[in-house]
Amino acid sequence: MNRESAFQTSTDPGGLTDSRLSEVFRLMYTIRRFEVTTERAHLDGELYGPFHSSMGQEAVSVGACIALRPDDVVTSTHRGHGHAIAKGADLGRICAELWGRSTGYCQGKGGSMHIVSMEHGFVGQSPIIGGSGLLATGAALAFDLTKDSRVAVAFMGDGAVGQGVFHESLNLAAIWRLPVVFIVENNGFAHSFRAEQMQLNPDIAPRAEGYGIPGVVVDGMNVLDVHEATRTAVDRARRGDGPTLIEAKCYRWRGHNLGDAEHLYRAREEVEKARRDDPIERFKQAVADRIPERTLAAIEAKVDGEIEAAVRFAGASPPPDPGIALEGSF
Amino acid sequence: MNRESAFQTSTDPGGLTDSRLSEVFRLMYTIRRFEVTTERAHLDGELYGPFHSSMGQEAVSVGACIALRPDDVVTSTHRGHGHAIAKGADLGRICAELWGRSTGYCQGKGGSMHIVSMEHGFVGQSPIIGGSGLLATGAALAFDLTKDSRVAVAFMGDGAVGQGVFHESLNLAAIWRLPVVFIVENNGFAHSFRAEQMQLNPDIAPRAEGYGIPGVVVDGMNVLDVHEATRTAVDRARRGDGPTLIEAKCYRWRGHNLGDAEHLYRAREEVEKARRDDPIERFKQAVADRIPERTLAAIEAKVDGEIEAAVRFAGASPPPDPGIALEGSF
Amino acid sequence: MREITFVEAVREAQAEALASDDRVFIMGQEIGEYGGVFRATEGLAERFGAHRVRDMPIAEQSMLGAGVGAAVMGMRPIVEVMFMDFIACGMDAIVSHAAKMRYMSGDQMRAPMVIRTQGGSGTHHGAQHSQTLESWFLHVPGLAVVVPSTPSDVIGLFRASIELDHPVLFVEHRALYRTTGTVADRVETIPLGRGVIRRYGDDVTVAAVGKSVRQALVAARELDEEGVSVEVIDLRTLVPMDVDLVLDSLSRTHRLVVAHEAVERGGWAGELISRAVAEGFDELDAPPLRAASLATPIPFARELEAEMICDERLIARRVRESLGMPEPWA
Amino acid sequence: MREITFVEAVREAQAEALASDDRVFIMGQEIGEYGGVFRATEGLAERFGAHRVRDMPIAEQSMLGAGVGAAVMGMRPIVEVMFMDFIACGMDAIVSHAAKMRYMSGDQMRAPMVIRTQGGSGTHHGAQHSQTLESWFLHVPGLAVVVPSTPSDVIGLFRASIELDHPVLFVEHRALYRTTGTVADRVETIPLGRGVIRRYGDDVTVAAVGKSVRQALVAARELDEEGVSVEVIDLRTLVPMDVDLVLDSLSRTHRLVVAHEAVERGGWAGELISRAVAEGFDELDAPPLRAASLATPIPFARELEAEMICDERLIARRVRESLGMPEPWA
Ligand SMILES: Cc1ncc(C[n+]2csc(CCOP(=O)(O)OP(=O)(O)O)c2C)c(N)n1
Ligand SMILES: Cc1ncc(C[n+]2csc(CCOP(=O)(O)OP(=O)(O)O)c2C)c(N)n1
Ligand SMILES: [Mg+2]
Ligand SMILES: [Mg+2]
Repeated sequence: MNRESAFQTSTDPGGLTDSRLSEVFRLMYTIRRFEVTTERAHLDGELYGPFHSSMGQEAVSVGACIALRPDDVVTSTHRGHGHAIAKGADLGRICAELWGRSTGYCQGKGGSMHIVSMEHGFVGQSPIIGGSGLLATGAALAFDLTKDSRVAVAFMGDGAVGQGVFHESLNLAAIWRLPVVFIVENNGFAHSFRAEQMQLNPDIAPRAEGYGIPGVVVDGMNVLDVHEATRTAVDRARRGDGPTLIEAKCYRWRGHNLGDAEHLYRAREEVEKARRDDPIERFKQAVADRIPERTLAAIEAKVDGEIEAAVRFAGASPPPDPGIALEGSF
Repeated sequence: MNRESAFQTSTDPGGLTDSRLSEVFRLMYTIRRFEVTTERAHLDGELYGPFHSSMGQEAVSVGACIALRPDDVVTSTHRGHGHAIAKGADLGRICAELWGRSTGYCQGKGGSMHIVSMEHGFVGQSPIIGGSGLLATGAALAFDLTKDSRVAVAFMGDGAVGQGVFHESLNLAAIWRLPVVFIVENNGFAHSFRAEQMQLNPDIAPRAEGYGIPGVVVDGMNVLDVHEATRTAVDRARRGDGPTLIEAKCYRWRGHNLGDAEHLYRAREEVEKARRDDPIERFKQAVADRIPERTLAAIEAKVDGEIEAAVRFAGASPPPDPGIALEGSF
Repeated sequence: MREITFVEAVREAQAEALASDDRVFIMGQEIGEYGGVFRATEGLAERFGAHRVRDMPIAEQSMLGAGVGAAVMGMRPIVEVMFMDFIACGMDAIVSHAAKMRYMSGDQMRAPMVIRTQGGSGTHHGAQHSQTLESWFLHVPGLAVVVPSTPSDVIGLFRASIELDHPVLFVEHRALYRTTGTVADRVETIPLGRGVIRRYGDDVTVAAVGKSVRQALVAARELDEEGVSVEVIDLRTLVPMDVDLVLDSLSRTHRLVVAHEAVERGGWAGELISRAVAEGFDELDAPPLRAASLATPIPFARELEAEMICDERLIARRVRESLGMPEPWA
Repeated sequence: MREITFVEAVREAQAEALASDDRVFIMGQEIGEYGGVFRATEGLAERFGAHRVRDMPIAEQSMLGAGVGAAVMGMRPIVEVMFMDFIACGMDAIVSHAAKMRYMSGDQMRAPMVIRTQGGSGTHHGAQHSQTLESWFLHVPGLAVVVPSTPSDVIGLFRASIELDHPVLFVEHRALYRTTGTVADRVETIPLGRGVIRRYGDDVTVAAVGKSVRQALVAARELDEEGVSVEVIDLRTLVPMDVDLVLDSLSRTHRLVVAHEAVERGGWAGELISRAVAEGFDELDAPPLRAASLATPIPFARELEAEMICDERLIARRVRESLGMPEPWA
């Protein structure tokens, strides 16, 4: 399926108010700047450890998260910066965690693949492929047991679909009608592996049928479409009608991680072509008649400053006290 | 779905010759007598350990196995006596294994849940739910790698469908087009759990679609239907066209195991009603104009003798020499 | 004071937890109306509702993983793994998720849950249904390991387990279920990490947990007739481990035998011996010895099982060895 | 003689196996055209074809389980588990299937396969991607455990592993991949279970495997300057374990330190110490000590990792402790 032709770009900003639309822009732009900035810092040797950029997938993170209540929860994967930011987590504390500093969300114990902000309902990443689905299913089970009206959203990669836990999560959520939404970011690759190699049917959403739950495909480069699909799924979940599987078709702009030998599995032209479809630019066009150019520019300037401040905060924070290395274990 | 109305009883013995039909009868009757006899022996305290009767499911074991070449392989579950017998394993050595004797297939190291006869392509049971599917997938991978024309058949229970390995096996077999046939014996229960509780869609065969492989439902009480469906699937696999998922609807006549508190989850009437549909009787009717009554009677008499002999063989065999307890480990 | 069976204690302990804390619920196979394959949850579904005593499809990964997700959102799940062997099917959820959540998140998340399971030899369930695997979990930071040996301890230790803000592996030996013991009307909570001396003695200290404690007591009585005075320590929990109690005993007996049904190689006795030697070397008059099972899968036939499994005779033999005594019938 | 890196040796060892035995094939993620995330299979797909060097979807259970199925049908799979942590996702296939097939079947089936994996600290992959878990597998009868420390040993041990008629866990430490060593033009096969003395010494024996051997050698050089003569034993395989070599060394040094990066609690040092004490008690002038990591998940920040992970400093400290020497900078 050709992505460009498969979707009708929704030019209707889905009933969102101007201020919400500005918020959408702010979040997408923040994620982009964050990824650009921290990637640079990593290349400059300021950061260490694995680094998975979510650049190009901003529309999925933001489209989904703005459909949530602040107290709804999100689980994520190894590629989780965007999800954390979209869910409202603090930039300074995320940076500090990436930098391995005491002020990081996890006191430096987590790192880039383990951001958690319980305060913001970002209940964290599992870089064990498929893990995010289970954690969200469990969170939804907690909501179900306590008659809590919250909803859990699991971000997963297309690579998770081959895992047994994917199947088990969906089945369990379905039979128990749990308030959970599974969002598969189908960015075309699980590292070097293309979706076509991982399953005969390259579409993931139809898998939902086997579990008796709705499955929808959405253009993951269109934040408003993602929002719409998520809103529908979240409403359904909150009503007690159970889970939905959303497949958001998108594209991974960067290598799998920093240092990935991308050239071994995809042509530069393919990436360049894909990058011409920029979710942020698309959004700008879609809201051109609603949000004036200078509003966007003001947001950009503000975000630039925030990210600079966040990086400064991280850099200036002390490393964790070695004395805490044993705390919290057993 | 009501089983009785859902299938058209195939009265056409599927092109099988008279002697093959007699063989079908012999195998089904053997399984029945085996289960009756060994169950009695267990109740009498001659056997020990868990015991899972396949009584009532003879048509699935036999229908599938007669569609195979002797060198094709079969993997099985905790409920595997019928599969072993249908694949041609020796009754005496199966009995001896159940009795824990040195002459058993596994020298007494396996027991009722671990019969193996490599000689007959019965590559064994895995009572770890879902395990049989993986082993057959792996066997099929070996065939694929060595350009061997053999086919692997996995018997699985309906309980296996919720397991992650079910999903992984099917997906792997599908993308690699492995020569494997997955036969799910949907006998209505995974212990006390009904299929309806385990999945929203109580039919299992449609799951195949998600993997891009054929899925067929077959009346598991009709040995000729099972044979026909398996033959088609095996041909397909042997041609190199990949796996098939067959769901054979049947009913478990006995409790989950000896000592099962059946009354806690099903009414005696339900069982009695189901037992009126006897796969052996059905077969007899279907072939009444082909195989004379006395031929069947002669087969019965012969089998009765064989089973008696097998039990005698087991009972007379010495227990394993304790010295072998450490052999074969590491 | 009253006398109850071990399995009744397991039931009572869970009932108490369900009654006193709304956050507690149970998940597992056959644990609902059926009451558990070993009757350990009998009556609980009726009393607390199918909502809180939740029957599961066969899907160990999601059972344990969803348990973690629910726990981090504030619940206190009890997850029953039917046979300890099946823990291998859900190992990732325990090791990489449950045990690490608290630490990785800088203490933002906790995953309090009790993973109940049973295992062990004696019922001839064969190699895949009889393993004793608790030793693995000593090696998993973040997880407590509890192995009770009496009904009263079941209740006292279970309460401490369900109240702990860490995940707990709670291991029951199948052969203990029908054993009886007296319990006080109001059982005291037993803090994890506190062993108990079950029998005082002067010559050799035997340390064990679970069923092996009973076997050690049998061996001690037998050795008493040979003039050997054995002290039997029930560690009750393996993590934390009451090494001080053992050292204190060694300062009197100067000899140590560690007994467990788990395979000797790589088993937890190695941990206790390493610590006893490191911290009590000068007290030791003889090398600490292990009484444990031999390195084979567990065979079906009783003659073979008797050859490799640790029993009271082996414990007695090791005690004599430790004293340099000849075997009475050697 | 030539000098190659550790990872080149891993590549060569596999190439040799593929070239010399048609039954050998490789399965894993990113191992095909991509050449492995650590380049351990670079060039193999080109040379031997995608059929024999098979890229897998992310599905550890089926990767390992299908490996077992293929092995019992006569193949000799090499299965790469990308990070040792992910072994927990496929634990059942290894423990309940691969390791038990031969024994359970009364030696009718064998499951020769090499499960290659890598792990360890130092790259700041965090708690779920840095574990050292080989100790679990000492406790799994039926499985060999190999942990090479030099390029030459990689080749010699791999050949023995792929030829063994049992499954083998072959563990590589990530930090060794770029280390170099000389290899003979024709490397000799190294029988499993034979350790080697890497450095002769009189005062204390340090036993280790893998990366810890290198650290022990560094510690030994440092201690040399303090006038302490350390003997360093590289066990090379943990199952079987060359306890005799250690005992022989102890008869000269009378002091033992066992070093491993795995968490101390429940780690394999306990096994060696238990055996050394049981079989060499009279030789010991001081308690055997463990130099191993503390009981926490592995934290991201380097300051925290340094606090809990076993390194050359800890090994040196334990050696001094064993000699009753004060710490030089204490
Ligand atoms: C259980 C497990 N197996 C393998 C890996 C190694 N791994 C990390 S990311 C990745 C690819 C994931 O692809 P996808 O799910 O599509 O996410 P994306 O990277 O595209 O965001 C793999 C194989 C892992 N982290 N966990
Ligand atoms: C991994 C695993 N989990 C749980 C069990 C316990 N168990 C044994 S048989 C069974 C029910 C199986 O039902 P099904 O697959 O339908 O087979 P049937 O008994 O109906 O033949 C269960 C839950 C098991 N053997 N393995
Ligand atoms: Mg992807
Ligand atoms: Mg069933």
